[in-house]
Amino acid sequence: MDLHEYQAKELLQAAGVPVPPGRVAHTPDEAEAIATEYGVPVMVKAQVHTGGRGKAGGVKYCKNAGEAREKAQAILGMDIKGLTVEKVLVTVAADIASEAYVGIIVDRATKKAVFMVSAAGGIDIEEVAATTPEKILYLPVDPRYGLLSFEALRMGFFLYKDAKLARSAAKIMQQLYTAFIAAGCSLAEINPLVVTPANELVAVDGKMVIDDNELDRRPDIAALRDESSEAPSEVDARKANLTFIKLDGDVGCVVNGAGLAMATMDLVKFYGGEPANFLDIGGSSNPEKVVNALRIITADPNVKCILFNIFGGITRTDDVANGIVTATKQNPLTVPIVIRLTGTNEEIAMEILKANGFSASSDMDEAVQRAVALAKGGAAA
Amino acid sequence: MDLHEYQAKELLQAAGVPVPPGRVAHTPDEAEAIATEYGVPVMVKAQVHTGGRGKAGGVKYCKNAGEAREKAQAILGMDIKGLTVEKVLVTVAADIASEAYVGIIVDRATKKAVFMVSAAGGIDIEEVAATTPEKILYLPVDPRYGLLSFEALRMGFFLYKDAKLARSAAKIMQQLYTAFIAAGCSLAEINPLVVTPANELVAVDGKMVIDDNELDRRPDIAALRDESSEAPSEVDARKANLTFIKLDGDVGCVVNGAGLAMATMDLVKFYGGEPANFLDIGGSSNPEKVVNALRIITADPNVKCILFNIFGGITRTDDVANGIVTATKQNPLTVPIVIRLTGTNEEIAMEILKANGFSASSDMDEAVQRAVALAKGGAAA
Amino acid sequence: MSIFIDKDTTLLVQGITGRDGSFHAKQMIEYGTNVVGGVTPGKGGQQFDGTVPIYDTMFEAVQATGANTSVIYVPPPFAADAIMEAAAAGIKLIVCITEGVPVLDMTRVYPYVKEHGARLLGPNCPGLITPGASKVGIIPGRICTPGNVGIVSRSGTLTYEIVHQLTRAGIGQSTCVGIGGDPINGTNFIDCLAAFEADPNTKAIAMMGEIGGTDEQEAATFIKENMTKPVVGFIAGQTAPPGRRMGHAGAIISGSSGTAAEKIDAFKAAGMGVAQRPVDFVELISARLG
Amino acid sequence: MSIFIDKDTTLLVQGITGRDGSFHAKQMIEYGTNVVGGVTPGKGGQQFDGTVPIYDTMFEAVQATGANTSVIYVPPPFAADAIMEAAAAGIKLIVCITEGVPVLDMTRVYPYVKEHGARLLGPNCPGLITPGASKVGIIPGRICTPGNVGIVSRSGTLTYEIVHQLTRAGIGQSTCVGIGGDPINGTNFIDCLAAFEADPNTKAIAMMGEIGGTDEQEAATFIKENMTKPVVGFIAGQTAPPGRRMGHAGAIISGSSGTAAEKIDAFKAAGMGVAQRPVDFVELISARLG
Repeated sequence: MDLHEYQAKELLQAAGVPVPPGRVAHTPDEAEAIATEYGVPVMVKAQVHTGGRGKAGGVKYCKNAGEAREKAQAILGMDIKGLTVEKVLVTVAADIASEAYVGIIVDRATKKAVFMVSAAGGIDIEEVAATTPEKILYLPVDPRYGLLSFEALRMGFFLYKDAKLARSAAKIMQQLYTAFIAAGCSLAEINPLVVTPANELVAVDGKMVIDDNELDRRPDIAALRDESSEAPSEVDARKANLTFIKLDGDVGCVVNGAGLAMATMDLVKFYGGEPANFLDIGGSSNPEKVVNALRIITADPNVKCILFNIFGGITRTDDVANGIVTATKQNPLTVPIVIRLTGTNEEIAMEILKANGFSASSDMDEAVQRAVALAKGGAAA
Repeated sequence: MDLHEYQAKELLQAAGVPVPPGRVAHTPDEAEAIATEYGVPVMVKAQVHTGGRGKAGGVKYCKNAGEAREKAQAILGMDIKGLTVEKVLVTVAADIASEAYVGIIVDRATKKAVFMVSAAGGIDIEEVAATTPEKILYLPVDPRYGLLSFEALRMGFFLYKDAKLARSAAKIMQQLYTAFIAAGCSLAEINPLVVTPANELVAVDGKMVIDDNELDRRPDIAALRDESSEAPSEVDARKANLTFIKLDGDVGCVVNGAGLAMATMDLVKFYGGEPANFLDIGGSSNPEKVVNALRIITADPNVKCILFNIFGGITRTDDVANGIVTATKQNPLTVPIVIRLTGTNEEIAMEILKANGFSASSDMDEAVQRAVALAKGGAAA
Repeated sequence: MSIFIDKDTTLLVQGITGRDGSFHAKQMIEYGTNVVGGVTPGKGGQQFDGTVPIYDTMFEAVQATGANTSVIYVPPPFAADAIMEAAAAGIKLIVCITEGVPVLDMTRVYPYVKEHGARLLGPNCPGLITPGASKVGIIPGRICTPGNVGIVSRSGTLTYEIVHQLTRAGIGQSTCVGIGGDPINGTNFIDCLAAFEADPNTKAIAMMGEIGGTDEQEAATFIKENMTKPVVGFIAGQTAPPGRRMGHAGAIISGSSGTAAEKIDAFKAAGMGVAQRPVDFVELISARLG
Repeated sequence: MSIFIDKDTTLLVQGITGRDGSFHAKQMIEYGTNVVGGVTPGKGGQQFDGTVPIYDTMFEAVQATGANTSVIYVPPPFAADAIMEAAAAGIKLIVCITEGVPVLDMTRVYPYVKEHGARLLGPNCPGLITPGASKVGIIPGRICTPGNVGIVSRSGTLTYEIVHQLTRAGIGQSTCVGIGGDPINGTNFIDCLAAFEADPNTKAIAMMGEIGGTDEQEAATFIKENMTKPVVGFIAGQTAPPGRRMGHAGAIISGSSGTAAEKIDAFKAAGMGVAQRPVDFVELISARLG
């Protein structure tokens, strides 16, 4: 789960990291009021779950409150990479002497949380990594010992020759690591970490991504979810305990298991079609899940054909068949459906489907080809 | 540093361990008032830094407030193993269905904090270890991982077959470990951990020993020191940064280095004498330390002779000689002094001493023999 | 012959009285796995299914049964502790089926398991099966048949699909291993490939990867440098968009890294057979079995 | 020949600009120790004593100098971190002089150092000296002379006393090692005894223990079972009362365990020579050198 900048900064601040004062505004009036209160130049920053806000015009410097109102007006409602800006962060503009990058990710290769720090801050760290890797220090944290003082100080000195700044940075590393662990992050970043002309450090932008698996045991973090910034169909799916990702194609896919779901999408593409979504109904055989899956997929006007691909292991295919029958009775389909079932209780499932006017196949390739043809307006093979 | 029972229980309670309500009283009036407030039978317990309070009559059950007053009267001022009882803990008496022992020590062999738990509680755990070792579960805690849930639960089930009690005990293990680490303990004990007739757990007695090396970084714990319960000479020595332990003999020893100090005491004994103290002036050459050392030793009326044994490595023996001269000018000695010096600046030291009327030897055995003889009233050899 | 489990596997089921644990314990017993006990704290002394003794702790269970393997069906918040408990109790192969274990938990579990000299499979994996000998986990027994092809996969149902097709084509399996779809897991492709290489009964290997991370690329290098047996690979997620977690926590393209294209390129560079579709495995494996 | 340090020892001084660090750095340089650098965060780029480069971190210092050994003179609250920094930077022998390191810190430091393949001597120790070759720590160089007796001790000045007496009697030393007086330390008697047994230049060993713990008893068992060279032992603290910490954090009789009597009994049972007084070492060692 992504956090907004203002949420990440609140968590960083709670851990002791210095951040510029700031508050969220939902309207130009609010933005003006906040800027008036601060009485100094502010930044107005779009709060959306995507990078590249600056390039899209979603981050603006404002000399005064009137300008803050004006820029907030322009940014609120703006579309950035398909997401509508619903709120802006109005925050005191920092004077910047230099910018650094500090981040932590969970690294698959070392199986540890790894710090990445670079004096080349303020820009995309992936770019720095690709072009000037020597400008990045990677420091894996042994989870058994936590971030050790000398490790934090080594990073501090990597960023700053000045001992006072190095020690301040080391302290911020510890605070960032504490926040990272406390929130159950898979990524936490301060970018840029700014040295002000007064030689002090301040976190001008912050980013956190939470491991979804942490949310159950961290209700305070789970409560930070901003559903207004997600696709409604994905919110709907999550509440129905389905894993769903909307795509741009026209073949709606309902599959059990993530690997098989990806392989099914790939096969749609292989046979010349375009998948409309990733959807995994998981391992259980609950017919209710099938009903929800169909509701979510049929809500997408792009979907021209629905493809079921179920391999019955734990999942009982007769449960899935019953789910299909129930769902289509409640809401008759307006697009063709192709069903592939095999495995546990396959014979019973086929009987149920046949009795309710559905045909079904036990071969994956055959089913996918038929669905692609139907989506293209061709006849079922 | 030893904590009193009431201090240990406050720290345990802060970590979540259930303890019976209790407060400290310095007078019988206070004890009566506290017992009146609770309105139930109480225990009145002497707060002194020694075991065996119960056998010495320092722990009493009181049916009512009047009895609490009476028992407090008897216990306050009592002498237990040479320590005067200055205060008592008045605490609600728990109903006891069964008693267990739970303790953590820092173990030298495994180099870890090790839990010891036993269903045979309420008695001396060293006795249990000696006679029925199978009744104790030892569980070393890997400091890199902390106390793991399954380890705590394993100890819970070792104490109690009942799953609810086992889980409650596991929680208390975690809380005890947290308190142990937070206070910088070398030992922490709950003995007994009591199951009440209502099938609930309560820590009826608690003990903590703090690693002296932790006190500098834990001012809140250091503030718990009760100087009224220590020998005044040891308090004095500690404030002068000397390591001093009072003993029963008559040869007062001033030595640099703990190993040499022990060896000097042993040699006093070897030659038929009895050391009056352990005193290590440490590695620095500060003459002030010598002055303080002499002041503390001469305050002991048992001391019949003073023995200096200084091996000058980092310690400059001329500094020690100057300290002796200064101290004895300020407070002329009433007992003979034997000085052995060797090592760094030995010649200068000998000159200083000779010029001020002291003789000195460079041989340890010779000096110790002379000191023993002088303490026995014999002539200097 | 086989890898990791065989007729000598003696199994404890952690969470044996739970919904998933009890269902799959029965399935494993039916398949012939030697289930010697189960663990559910507070139910020690009871029996599962009338025959399998239940213990309060893994320590007791291992003491009483001498089991060498455990399988974990406990809920995600307790899974990391269950894995460490198994390792501390002396279990040598720990199979964690649980999905949704926080990855920061795994950063601690991984070194713990290593230090205790145990092998962890998973978490978030279907387990493994040596057809005809032993099954540990949830892979449906009836889709497998004994034979000479080793299967290793990051996925569950996709693996079943491919195993099913191989079985129907008369191609049996030595052992099928699901290593799981999480970003940090206990056993990776290379561990399994090395074991298959050493297993005299395995003649060829089918390997199913997916997007995310670089495990498949490292496996390809390992294959090129160390393996004599033929390996056929497949990558799921060619149509997955970057930055989205495709069900499995580990199936995510980060920035420009972890794409299907780079993995398939690595397979080709290692001289492996590459299945474009699941069904292609049948022909590619057949050709390599000769 | 010697143990742990010799002419090839290249040393970094952690805390080189502090009061103790600067004093002893000079002493070591005077003795001939190859001091290649020092570390004090914030003083990187400066020079100590006009010649020794100072670095901000151990990582930089090891990178720049290739040092294999470090000695630590930082205050107690920072000592544990300094030890771990040295180990992480690749130092192979770490000598911690600092007294007063909290024992719970040491429970974390100990496994860390082991995992990094380093040896820690101390904390709360005087260091070690190979007379005529190299000195690391605070043992006064002029009391030592090259020879064939290995010295290992938990104490500082007591060791000087005995070494001084041996030197005056014409008995030289191969290496003198102070393992320190704390309850948890990095190198114990057995580590040193095994090294002396393997050192061709060491003909006999003098070993000074004290009350507290069971290190001397275990050493006695080791001597009996594994050593061919004669060992003479001594225990300080025969007159120490139980339950009191005799200066050294580790010198404490706990309950009935760790007494001088049980240690001396163990020495006798191992067939060792036992010195009743420090001066006895001269005769006992002379007799064993033949």
